[in-house]
Amino acid sequence: MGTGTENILLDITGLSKHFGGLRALDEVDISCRQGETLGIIGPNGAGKTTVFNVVTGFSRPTSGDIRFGGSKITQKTAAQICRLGISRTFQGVRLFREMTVWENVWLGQNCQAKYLNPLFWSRGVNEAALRADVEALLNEFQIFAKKDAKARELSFGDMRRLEICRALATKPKLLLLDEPASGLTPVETTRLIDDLRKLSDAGLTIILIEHDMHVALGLSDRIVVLNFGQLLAQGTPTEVRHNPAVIEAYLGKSAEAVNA
Amino acid sequence: MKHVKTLTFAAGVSALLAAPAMAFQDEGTVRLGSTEPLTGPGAVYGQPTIIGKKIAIEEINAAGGIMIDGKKVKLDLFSEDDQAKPDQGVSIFRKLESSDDVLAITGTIYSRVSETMWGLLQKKLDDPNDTGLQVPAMSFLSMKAGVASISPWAFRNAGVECDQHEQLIDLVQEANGGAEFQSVVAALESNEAHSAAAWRVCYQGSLKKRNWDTKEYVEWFEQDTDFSVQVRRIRRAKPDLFILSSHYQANVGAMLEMARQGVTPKYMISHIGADAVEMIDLGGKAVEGVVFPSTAFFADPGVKSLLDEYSKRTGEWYMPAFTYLAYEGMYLMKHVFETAGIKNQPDTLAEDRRKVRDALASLKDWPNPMGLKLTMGATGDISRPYVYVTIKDGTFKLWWHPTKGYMNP
Amino acid sequence: MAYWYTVISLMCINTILAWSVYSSFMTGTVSLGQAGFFAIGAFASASLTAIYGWHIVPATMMGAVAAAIVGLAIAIPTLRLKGLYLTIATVAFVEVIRVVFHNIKYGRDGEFAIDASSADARQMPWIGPDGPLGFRHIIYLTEHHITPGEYAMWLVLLVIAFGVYFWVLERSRLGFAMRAVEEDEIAAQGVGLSHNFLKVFAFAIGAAIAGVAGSLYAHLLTFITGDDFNIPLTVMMLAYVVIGGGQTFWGPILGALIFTLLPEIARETKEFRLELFGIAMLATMVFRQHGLITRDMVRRAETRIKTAFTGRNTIGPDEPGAPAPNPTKK
Amino acid sequence: MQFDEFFFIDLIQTGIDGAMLGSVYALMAIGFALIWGLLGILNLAHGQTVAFGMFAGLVSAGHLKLPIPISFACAVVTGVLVALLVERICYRPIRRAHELVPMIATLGFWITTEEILQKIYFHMYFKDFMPFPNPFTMTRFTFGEFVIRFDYVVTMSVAVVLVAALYFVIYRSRLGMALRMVAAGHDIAHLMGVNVLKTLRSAFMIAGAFGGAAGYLLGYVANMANPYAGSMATVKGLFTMILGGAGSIPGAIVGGIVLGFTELESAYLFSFAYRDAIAMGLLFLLLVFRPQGLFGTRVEDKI
Repeated sequence: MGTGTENILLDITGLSKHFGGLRALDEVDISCRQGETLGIIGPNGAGKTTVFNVVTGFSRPTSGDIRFGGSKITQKTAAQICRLGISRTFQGVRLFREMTVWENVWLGQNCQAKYLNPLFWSRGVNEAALRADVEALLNEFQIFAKKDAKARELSFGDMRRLEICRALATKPKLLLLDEPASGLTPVETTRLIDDLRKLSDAGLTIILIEHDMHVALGLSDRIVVLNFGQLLAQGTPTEVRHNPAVIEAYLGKSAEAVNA
Repeated sequence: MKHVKTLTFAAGVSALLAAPAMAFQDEGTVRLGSTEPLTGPGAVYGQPTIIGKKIAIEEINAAGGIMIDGKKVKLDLFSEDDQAKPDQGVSIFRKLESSDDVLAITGTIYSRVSETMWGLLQKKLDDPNDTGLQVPAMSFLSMKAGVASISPWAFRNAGVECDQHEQLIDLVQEANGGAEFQSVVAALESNEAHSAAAWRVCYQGSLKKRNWDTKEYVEWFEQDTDFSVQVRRIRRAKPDLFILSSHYQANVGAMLEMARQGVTPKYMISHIGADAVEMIDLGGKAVEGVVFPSTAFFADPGVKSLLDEYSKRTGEWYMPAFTYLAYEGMYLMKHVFETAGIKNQPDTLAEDRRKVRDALASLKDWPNPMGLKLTMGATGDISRPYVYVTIKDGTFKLWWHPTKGYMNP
Repeated sequence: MAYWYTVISLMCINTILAWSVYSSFMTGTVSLGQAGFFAIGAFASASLTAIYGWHIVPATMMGAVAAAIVGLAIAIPTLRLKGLYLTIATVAFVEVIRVVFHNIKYGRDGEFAIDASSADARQMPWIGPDGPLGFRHIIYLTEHHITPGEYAMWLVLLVIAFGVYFWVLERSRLGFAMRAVEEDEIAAQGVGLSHNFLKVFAFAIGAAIAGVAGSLYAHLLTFITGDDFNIPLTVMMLAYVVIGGGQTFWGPILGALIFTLLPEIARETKEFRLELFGIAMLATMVFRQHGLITRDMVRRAETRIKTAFTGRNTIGPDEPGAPAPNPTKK
Repeated sequence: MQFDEFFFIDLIQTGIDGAMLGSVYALMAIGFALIWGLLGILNLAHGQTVAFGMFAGLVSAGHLKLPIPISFACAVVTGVLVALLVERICYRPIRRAHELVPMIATLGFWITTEEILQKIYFHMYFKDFMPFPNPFTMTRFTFGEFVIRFDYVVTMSVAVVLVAALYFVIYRSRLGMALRMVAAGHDIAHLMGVNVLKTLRSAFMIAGAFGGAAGYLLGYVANMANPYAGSMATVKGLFTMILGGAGSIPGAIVGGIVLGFTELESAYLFSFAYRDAIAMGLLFLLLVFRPQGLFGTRVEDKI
């Protein structure tokens, strides 16, 4: 595959996470190159979300090593990791529901605004430019018209897009998307795929967990398959699609369904 | 419509703000402030007090009122409810002082609230640098040691607590044949300020004076329901003199536990907190033998008419001493108002207050309704003869009387 | 008039107390520990003015600092606690503080105007906390000729200052960050907000504000004991916030004002004052779950004021007179 | 503390007394635990079921001279009625609101009813501490060096019987199944065909019954009835519940015994004055190091 180690952005080696007796992750190695879109698929309970939680610092790994841009981030807190440039969305949408759409995205910019330096307003930070950025992002995701609505008043599809918008406001180097297409209508899914492809084309590295095979296989440059906390297979979408172990794991679905 | 409402509200507020200012000599009244806890947990003390005050005022007014500046005027009581809360007390004290323009303020019951109220008073008389309030204030209970010495404007008629304990310990020793006690045990209800003060200031002082050591010392809380640990330690000390610096609620619980464990000290003495009918109601046989000081024993012939009136109004056979003290206090105020030479006009209020204070401070040999002569002490406390009461055969009995000596030793 | 000045002073103190609860409330931390910080502020600053003769302003600041330091010491170990567990831990803290102040004794001998030769008064000239006997003789105000009116004015100014702080805070990134932590701690971490830092910061500021209120209270009352700072008091402070509305800083003001004024105005109904108080509390919660003042109300009012000043009529849901969006939550 | 020949005897005796005292705390805490476990709210009005139960016991046994079992039943029924009132006023209309809203509403209920009860006492008796009928005040059992109060034995046995009955209800009846389902989640229980509101009302009734019983027993043990028992019960019951693990019924029982034990032993071993501070300090440390209480289960955040 000609992987150059020099442009590996995220490098997970020997990652394990145990909850009591349950091995949610067991010696998993995943790496992600700069600019690539990596898909993580696997049946329910395969440990996909756990990978995200461990990478973004929401839970501590039992063992293993995570390197981001060459430096170790295993012991850092979620907020620190976000400031280093990893931003994520959540499986169930997590927005600040009582705030407006605009405020949600505006809050996402705190990595640049340094809200405590000095205490209330940020010296050396161009608030006007940040505000313009917010509006640009909202425009890009076509929710500018609803900027004064409360987040809880949005439709589900808009909520998903707002969450991605907010994640992008932190100016991430790596974007982790946890099932971005679940619960969306086909029209919304198509629009989402377009948006994500635009981001990917602009050079953003994306890792996404996806249940929907169309989205996962359509968007990803490379696919990692997890099963029962272990790495089952990885490769290009085509390779993975024809991997017998993967078909075996998705036994509930027929091989044709997967291939379709 | 909305504006009308706003206007009505504003009118109401301004009516509240503009306190009535015209009710002095010309209206035929003299104003006396009064504050008690009339609701909440303190009401059990406040209600008997206000009843005592009201009985006295009705008697005084029925007899024509008070002679001030050559004219008979009625005594008008401005009564407030402080709920035994210090912050309420402070605003009420200010209200009575500045909005109601009363001549003097009587109350309140709880030492804790009295101390807060009186903290606002002037500390040094005639000191232009001291801008504290200048209004005579008198409490009919607030037993905590030293409260009245907080200001020259503050007075009490409940007596000097330390004197009571000093005398009681002497009497107990005398009853014991003058012999020294082998084992003195003390118990303190440590979360109650009056009890703590009584212990720290009075009992400890008296014990030190006699070079007595306590063989055992325990503490409990007012709301405790289990006294087994403390009583076990008391039992081990085999006390012959047991000092309870505690109120009836804890006294009863502790003494029941003592009865259960078979602890029977030869002498048990308590402070005035034991002066409550609940001692007998709740304690039954267990509290028999405890001796405590009282200022006015309810069965004394001198308070017979008051007791009858009190029983008529409340249906109680027992009257606490502080009802009498409140009753007496009203007559004391009448006496002071009549002799101070006040004008009782709105523009002479400040002078009148000063005159009332001076009259109170120089009170000498005033015959109270019981016929005893009272004199004001230097700290603002009236020292008075005390009687000592014991519980025997399911009722309160006099234990020692200043003129009759030991009665039920 | 002095009476109303005292009522105004108490109103200001209660408002500041309500804000001290509100400060950590903004990050979703429901603290019932404010009575403890209130006590620390009261005892610390009163000690400085009464025992050591400090000026009231630095003494109040030191009280606030002491309360904030203890606040940090409480907040950091209890960070892991969630929701009402944290609340209970802070209640336990109040009990500990109350008992400590009930038993502590330090200070100096003083002298009183009255001849204190009688046995009864022999312990009186003690300036400083004296165990269950309390801390009396905090007479800074009368010593320095500060009348109730002046004191009330200073307190009103202080309330305005704290109001400006909260007004600015609620419009700053920091305030929004705190709100974000309140709404969704995990999402807040997800956008790089350090929830632990924000919570501890807000808690310590709340403790410092309670310390300031404690200093003001001690000097107003001239006499304090450890028993004043008990659990009912701390619950009342929380009630001001919840009843007034915990979404904006206006709510705690209203709550404190109503519940300080209600007993004064309802004095005529003397006997049933406490019942009225309880029923008012109950009714507010049943009929207005978000408290009397909600954020939407404040926003609408702001828009209306803006419109009135600029003379411009905005079109849309914020238009004055337009039916309000239904504020029901969940 | 004195280290003498009685030290160990007193240490053990204090422990026994503390555990016995704790059984009353446990009864008070069970009502809290039940409501928290099922609804996730702090029912500050629960203490009022205790106060009213005590009052019902006082009136029925002290005035009407009813036999003890009947007056006990009166106390329990009163507790249930008060709890139903709390449910109707302070919970039902606001059950979807933030958890603080019912808490403050119950606080309002607490203040109002305590004041009303105080007025009732005052108008009936002109005082607020009344003797609670207890013919066995002085009865004690002696085992060698150790003594046990008869009324504590009664209290403990009643507590054991009540807890056994509660367990029977929870694990052996239809209502219990419904309760367990509701505890797992209101929406799920609703989908499974459980009438959630009705079940919650039953939970309030059970809590009220425990409150009423605790009120009767508290009066019985302390020999007195007073209108402020509710405040004391609320504070002690709350701490007990947290100590044992919020929402856990075995936790409430063990927590009560531990709290009673700690209070008396710290009074015995260390200091009377700092007794409460020691108990509360321990509670604080417990919360810091084991936030879920003694018996609670740790819930991980779901992301």
